[in-house]
Amino acid sequence: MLPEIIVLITAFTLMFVDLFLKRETRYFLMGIPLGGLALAFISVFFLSNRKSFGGQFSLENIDLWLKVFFILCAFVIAIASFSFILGESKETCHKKQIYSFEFLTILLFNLSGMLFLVSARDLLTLYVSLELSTLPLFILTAWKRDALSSEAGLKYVVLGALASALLLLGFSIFYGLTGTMDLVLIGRSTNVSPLFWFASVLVISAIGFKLTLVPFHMWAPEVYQGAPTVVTAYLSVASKGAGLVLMFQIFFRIFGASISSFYFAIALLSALTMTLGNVVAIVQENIKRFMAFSAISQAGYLIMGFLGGFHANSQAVLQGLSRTHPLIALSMMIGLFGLAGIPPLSGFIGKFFLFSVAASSGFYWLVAVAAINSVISLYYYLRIVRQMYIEPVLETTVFPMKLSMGGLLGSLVVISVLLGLVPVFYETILWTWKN
Amino acid sequence: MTLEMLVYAAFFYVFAFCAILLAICAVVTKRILRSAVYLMGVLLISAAFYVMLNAQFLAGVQVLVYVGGIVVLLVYAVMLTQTSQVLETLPSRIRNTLGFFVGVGFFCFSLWCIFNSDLTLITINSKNINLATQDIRAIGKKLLSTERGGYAVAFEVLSILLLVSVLGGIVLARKISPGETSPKETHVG
Amino acid sequence: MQNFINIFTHGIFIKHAWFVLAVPFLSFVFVGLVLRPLSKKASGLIATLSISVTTLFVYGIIAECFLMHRVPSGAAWQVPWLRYQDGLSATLGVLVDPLSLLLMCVVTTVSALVHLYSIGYMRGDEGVGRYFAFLNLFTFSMLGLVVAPNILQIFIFWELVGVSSFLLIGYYYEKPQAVAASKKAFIVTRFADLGFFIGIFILGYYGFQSFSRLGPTVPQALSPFDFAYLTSPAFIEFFKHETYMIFGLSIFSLTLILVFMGACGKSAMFPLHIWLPDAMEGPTPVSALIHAATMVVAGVYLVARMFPLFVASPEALGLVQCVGTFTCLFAATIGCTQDDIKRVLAFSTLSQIGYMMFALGVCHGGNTLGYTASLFHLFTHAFFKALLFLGAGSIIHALHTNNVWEMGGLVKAMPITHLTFLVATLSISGIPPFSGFFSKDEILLSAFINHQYLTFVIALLVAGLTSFYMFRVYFLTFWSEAKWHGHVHKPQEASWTMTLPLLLLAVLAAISGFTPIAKWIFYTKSQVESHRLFFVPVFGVLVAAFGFLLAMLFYTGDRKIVDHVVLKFAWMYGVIKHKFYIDEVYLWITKKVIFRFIAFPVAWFDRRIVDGGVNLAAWVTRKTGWLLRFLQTGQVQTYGIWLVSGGLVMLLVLLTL
Amino acid sequence: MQVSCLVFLPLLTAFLVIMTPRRFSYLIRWISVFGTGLHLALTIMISFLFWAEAKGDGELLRTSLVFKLHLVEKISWFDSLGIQYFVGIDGISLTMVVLTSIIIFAGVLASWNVKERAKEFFALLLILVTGVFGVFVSFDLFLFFMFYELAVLPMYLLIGIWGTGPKEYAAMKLTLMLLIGSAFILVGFFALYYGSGFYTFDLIKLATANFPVDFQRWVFPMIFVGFGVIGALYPLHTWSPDGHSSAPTAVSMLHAGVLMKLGGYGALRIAVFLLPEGAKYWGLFFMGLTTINILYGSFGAIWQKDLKYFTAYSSVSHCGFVLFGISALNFMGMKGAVIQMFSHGIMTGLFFGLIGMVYGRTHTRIISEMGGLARVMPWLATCFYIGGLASLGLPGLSGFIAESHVFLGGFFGHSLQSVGQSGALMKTFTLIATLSIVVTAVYVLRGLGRVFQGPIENAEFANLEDAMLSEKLSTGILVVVLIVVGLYPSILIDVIEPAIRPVLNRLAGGL
Amino acid sequence: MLASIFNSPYFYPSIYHWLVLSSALFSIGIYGFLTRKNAVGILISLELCLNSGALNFVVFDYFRGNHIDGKIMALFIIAVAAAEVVIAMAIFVGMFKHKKTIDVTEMNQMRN
Repeated sequence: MLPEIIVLITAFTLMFVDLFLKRETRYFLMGIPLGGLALAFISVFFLSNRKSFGGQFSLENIDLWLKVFFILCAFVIAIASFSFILGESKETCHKKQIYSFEFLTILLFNLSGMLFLVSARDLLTLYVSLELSTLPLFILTAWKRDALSSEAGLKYVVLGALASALLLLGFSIFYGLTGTMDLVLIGRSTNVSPLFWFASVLVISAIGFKLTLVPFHMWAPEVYQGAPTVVTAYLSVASKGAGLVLMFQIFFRIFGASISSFYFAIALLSALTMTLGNVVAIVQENIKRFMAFSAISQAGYLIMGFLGGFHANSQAVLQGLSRTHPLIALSMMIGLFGLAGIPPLSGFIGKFFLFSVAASSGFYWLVAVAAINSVISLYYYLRIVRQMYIEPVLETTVFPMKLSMGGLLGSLVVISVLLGLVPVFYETILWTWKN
Repeated sequence: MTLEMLVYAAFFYVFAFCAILLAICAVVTKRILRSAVYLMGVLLISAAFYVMLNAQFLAGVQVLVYVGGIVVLLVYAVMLTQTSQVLETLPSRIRNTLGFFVGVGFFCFSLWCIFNSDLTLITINSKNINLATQDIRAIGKKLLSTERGGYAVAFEVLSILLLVSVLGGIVLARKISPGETSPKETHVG
Repeated sequence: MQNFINIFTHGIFIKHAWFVLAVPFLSFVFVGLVLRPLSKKASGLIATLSISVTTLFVYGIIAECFLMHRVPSGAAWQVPWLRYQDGLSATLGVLVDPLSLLLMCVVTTVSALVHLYSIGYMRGDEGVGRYFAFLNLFTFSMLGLVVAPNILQIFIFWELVGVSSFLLIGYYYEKPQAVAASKKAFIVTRFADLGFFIGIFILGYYGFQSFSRLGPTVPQALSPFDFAYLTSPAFIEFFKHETYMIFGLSIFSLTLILVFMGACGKSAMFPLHIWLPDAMEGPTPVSALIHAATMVVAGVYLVARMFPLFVASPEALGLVQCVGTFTCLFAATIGCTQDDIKRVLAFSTLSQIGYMMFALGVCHGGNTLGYTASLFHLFTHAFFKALLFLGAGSIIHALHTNNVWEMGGLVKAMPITHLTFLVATLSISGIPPFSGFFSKDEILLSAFINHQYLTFVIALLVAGLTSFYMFRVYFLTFWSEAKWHGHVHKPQEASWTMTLPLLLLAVLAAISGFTPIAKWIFYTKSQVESHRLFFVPVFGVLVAAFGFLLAMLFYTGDRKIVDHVVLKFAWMYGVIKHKFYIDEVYLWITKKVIFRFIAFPVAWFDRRIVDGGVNLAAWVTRKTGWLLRFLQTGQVQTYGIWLVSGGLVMLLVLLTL
Repeated sequence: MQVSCLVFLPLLTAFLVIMTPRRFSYLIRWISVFGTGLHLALTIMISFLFWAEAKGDGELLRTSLVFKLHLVEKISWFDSLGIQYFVGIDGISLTMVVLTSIIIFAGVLASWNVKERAKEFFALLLILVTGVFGVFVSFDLFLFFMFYELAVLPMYLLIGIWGTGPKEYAAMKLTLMLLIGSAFILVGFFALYYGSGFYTFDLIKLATANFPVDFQRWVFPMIFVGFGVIGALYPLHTWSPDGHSSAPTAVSMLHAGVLMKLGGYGALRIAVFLLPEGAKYWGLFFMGLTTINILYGSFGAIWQKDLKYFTAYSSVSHCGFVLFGISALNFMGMKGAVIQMFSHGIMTGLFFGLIGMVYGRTHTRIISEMGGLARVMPWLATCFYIGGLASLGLPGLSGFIAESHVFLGGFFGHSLQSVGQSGALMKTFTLIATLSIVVTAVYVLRGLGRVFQGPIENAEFANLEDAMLSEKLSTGILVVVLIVVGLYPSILIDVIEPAIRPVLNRLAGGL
Repeated sequence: MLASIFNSPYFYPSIYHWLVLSSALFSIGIYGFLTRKNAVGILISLELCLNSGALNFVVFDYFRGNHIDGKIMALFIIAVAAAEVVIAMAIFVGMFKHKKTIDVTEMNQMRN
């Protein structure tokens, strides 16, 4: 529970301090969230996997790394959002918005929601922490309060509510079928009846919504376009991560035994998402809509990880998550295309693991589709590289990058390249996994 | 069939019919205010359902929070957005039929699934019944207990959720003092 | 003197036979890389020196064989060069047997004299170093071809000969016609080599298959490609009875026809002769060496080398005879109408090689005298044809024009050239004392003995035509009234370097008829001396004399008889003059048919269809992307519909699977 | 230790090049030349080492089913997935490594006058070469694929930035088509990884797994076509004419000379070696396809106006020989394929280098605009002619050795059923393919004749100067190699033969 | 005849009746969601869906569960619904400031 508590404390202190300090002197307030997150980051490592709160809140190794991932994302986004909050970026549209540190408090609450989501062990906690990790996003999306942002917010709220209603119905049926709220117990006792399929479909559509899988992805382009850039970055990184965690919990805890019957459905979803995401991304002009579709295709790759067994795939998912995701999305989102040139190398290794999982359960046709899609995705990476290197340099379309931002992303790039080559990161995950 | 069961069944059918009728009206009426009222009706009836399923405390909460709070909030929203007078036009032909088909499709699928899966009935045995009487105490105890089955964590998370929603509501909807520049349309390049 | 003779008895020369190949190659490399940029004179001298040394060495070998009264049959020296497979490898070596000795002697002698001649002829030119290097390369490759112990080595040097002739013909690369001629020569010979290459495949294939069984029985054979093995009776027996039939021909005769196709290309037989007349664009010594004495006879040598196989297949020999005879007649007719002196000589070469070919061809009639006759004619023809070319060269060198009608009255101006040219003309027309008479007589005899009377008659006719066009050239160049008076400097004899080769060749042309070739070169010894028919030579001489008189009548006096004849047969004369328009037909085929109907469609197909296919795939993805874009209608509720209906479809998928 | 530094030396040079500030462009060139020169020396040293070690290989490998590697280095990388850094040298890899180091040395020398952004140009070129070296020496499929991607990606930037003509289109098409090829290969590798049951990417270990026949029948075409894309197999070759003609000199030298050999190398080393049954099943089909490849390339070259397209089509035809030799599936065919890879690599390197130099002077590549250049630049003309004669298979130059091998291999058919129905079909394919020696002669002489011979058409070509020292050195090396291999082929053959043996034994059913 | 209806086993409201009722409500909610033009109307139909979900929970709790968890879950659902409505209202109001209408069909400034 330690990281969650620390995050909440930082959120509350930030809120109170923000009230009392005058507008100009709040500049140094940035220290609080960063310090809090750093503390949370460290605290995660002190926890060994013990259960607290009577099993409501347990922590296994894989969750350890997921929490690290979420905190890392929040940390990066926090840094990135300073220029947004302090009004230097062109995005903040009017005076009143400046120095509104509520942005960060809501962000931290959202983070706490995700951390709770990771360790939820029963339907109720799962549902509530899921809500806590999506509702703040509605607020953040509509943050700029201009026409575009509000429209995006509206669409996100409406569809988000529908998704949560469907999820709710699914959970109720699960509860009905098994009579218990505890995820693991549900997993053990489900008998495969049509109602079970109906409930799983409802849950999958909610997951699909969160992960922007194809039939449920319609909201993504508008919301990504409307929301402020920092929020779009957060959406495509953290919220997708949360979606993955939700899928993780549902697929491995509830479906547990009968997961193999879902393989074809997942493969279908993954193929559709990849192809549509990549194909439409080619023709997009608006940068943020383009990011949306590329993120959608990324989601397509990620769920390939679920085609393997519990052990084989979790590494793959984690690899895929940590490799393809933060780096590409982040560097793209914040508009520093300079770093885009490298994704093929680091992204390649992440994708390689995902492909290997899909191949392990015999979905060779899916690997072929995925490989072709990665070629198409390379097409628009190369287009971006071309914009940068080959065309005569236009006026910088990106708002001036502060040293902090450059330094941060540079280091992220180095990490990503190292991740690819040096096996230490990967081995430790395996080590922690084994025992 | 004891008399008491008969009355129970009668109540069920009457309330069920009313609930569905009100729901349909809430969804179809042109005036938004009227649909809010119909919604209130449906919620009240479902509170009655809760009572029939001996969740008395829940019925109370339902009436208090749901009907009292949320519906009133809906009415405020209608007032704020001055759409109460405006007659809502009918949706386009395609959207209507599509919506209808999806709704009916959903209903048929759920029915098919319900009737094909064997929900072995756990008959109402005595043990359950006496439990029902002091349900409030049990709910309270379970809500805050930190052992195996408790929901203390969920309770805390819920509190944060409500805090965030309030905070968000304020931030999004607070009035911008006339002094500041009006929000100009900006696009990120 | 005695110790000088016993030098030849120890067999040193044969043991070091590789010397024959090494010297030209080393001098080619040395001249080409080192001397060429340094000095023209030095490269000329070194090149000539090296070839003459080789010539002397070859004479040494001949003397050695002559003194020891026997000629070693196997390869004198072998080195493994290229290992294809365990049982199949190509070796480089020197085979010393009567046939290769004859050719070696011819090639080295003529080449040495041409080198000497070129020093004078090419004096003013600025690319002389390059010229001599290529000449040395040519001599090296020709020698390599002649001494090849296996068929693969023949093919290798066959190509090298083709390339060096290409380089030499295209020596004056400034002139577009020279470039076109060299390109044409190479491509036509290359096309013929294709046939030869396929022939080698089939031979190699069947040889390899049977080598494990038959190999040990043949003493000299090292690998399936060796001639010793290919011409061994065991292999011929095996190959003859191969039942595989294609286009109605047995594989055996088909292979031989393919090999003959290669020979045709190099010796410019009828269908593939178009490159020889154009090859005259090169410097005259080159024509003398390559297009008279050595390269063009390579085809005859090949057929001679594979003769045991050819004898075993009557169809192949029949084809050889037909092609030979037809080319002989065809070339002779055209030769009479040409104006350019070198073109006349070129067609005369064609016709003489036709003689040699059909001499080999008639042997299918039973008597193999033709084999000896053809090689004897090859031997003599090399000398007098080289002499004719060099003579023509010195005339052109003096008058700077090729056209026969612009020459005249050189009898007094260039006495040595005139004398040597006369000797050569007499010899080629077959007038008794000179060598031409003896070899042509042998050929006529062999045609008659083998009962090929049609060929015999045509041969006689061609003999007449030969003497007619040769004396036509002789009279026009030397005896008609001089038309060069207007020129600033009057023509006079060139320096000694040019006249000495002429004299030597004249001597050789005269006496070479008496060398006892038959004693050494024969296919079946018994049939050579069998019978002497006296009337054959008489007819030959009569026909030659008739040709001489006709030419004298036409061309010594004024020209009205000639004009009258030309007028009467104007149409036929025109056609013959244009070489029966065969060049134009070839040109049409390559330009119109091959380039327009094969190359262009292939290139177009590649750009449009195959490229288009790829671009189409890109366009399709882009278009689907464009269409899918409009799925996002912006209406929230449509998204809701997608969301729920997507769920329902998913349910269907799950339930059905 | 030697093989790893062989692979990573160019990367080190690239790093050094990146470090030098942009102003000293002269220094950049010297560093890269020195780097590649050192590399060439290292390669020669390694080949001597190899000869010393591989003395006894000839007999040893006569019956063995697995490659005998030398100078092996094996370090575990992701051992849980069965991936390790497994590098070694055998006959075939040594030939290819020598070829690449010669070509890159000549390439760097030939691109002496690259002015704008020279730093990135040389750095990317050296990275590309590292990828290529990596591919030739790696015996772990994952490592192989990693280096393969590393070799393909810089190509986009190199053509995109320094190219001429429709460079973006060509660069994009080239990269995408090569990557689609690599997509096929990736699927093939996964099939091998999981099909073998060993869960390892180690080539030697995979060789011991006997894959079921129908598994082989669908994986073999997948990998062969994947490699075929970069090896210019018939329908998938469309990227090479555009790619080569809009690439700068050094890049097209490297690309046509070496990168297209990756296809042949991969097909032989992985596809045929691991899946012999599949190879036998598909052998005839690919042989037919490559026959079209050979004739199609040569006929196409006749009609080309631009010199680079002319050479690109000729290299399509010659790469057809490589794949033709491989699909002949017998000793001579495969050995011929490897020799052809080497000899064609040198030839095309020479050609593109020379075209670059000619273009540097006349600023035009259209054949009809140029004429009579032999008078002005004799050195370039002679080298061009030697290259041309080598490409049309003149004995005494390396072209003939390769072509004769391939044709004899094709004609002699499978060592197993050389007579049967497939034998006859193979013979007809070979005979059709031999037609190419005539067509090659036609387009080579026609092209060269029109460019170099004849009178000088436009006046300003009259005073062009001949090759500089660096250009003379670069073309000189390539010409010498062509002649040496042509005259004394057993240098190459003794190295290649033992390496082909194992592949042949597996084909002969020695599973 | 009436008696026969009353005594037939299917008359007394078993779990199936309740489930049919709640899914009927849910379907009506979905229909409303997909067809109402007014944003608040959409919210209303959403409330219907959530309420039917809560009812579902209570029904399952009564028939098959341990009679407490379902109720607690329903409680939480009500709270979450409240939170959602708050945020939705805030955004609708913000939207109204710009577009002077909250008709959902007009909000398609960002499309294809």
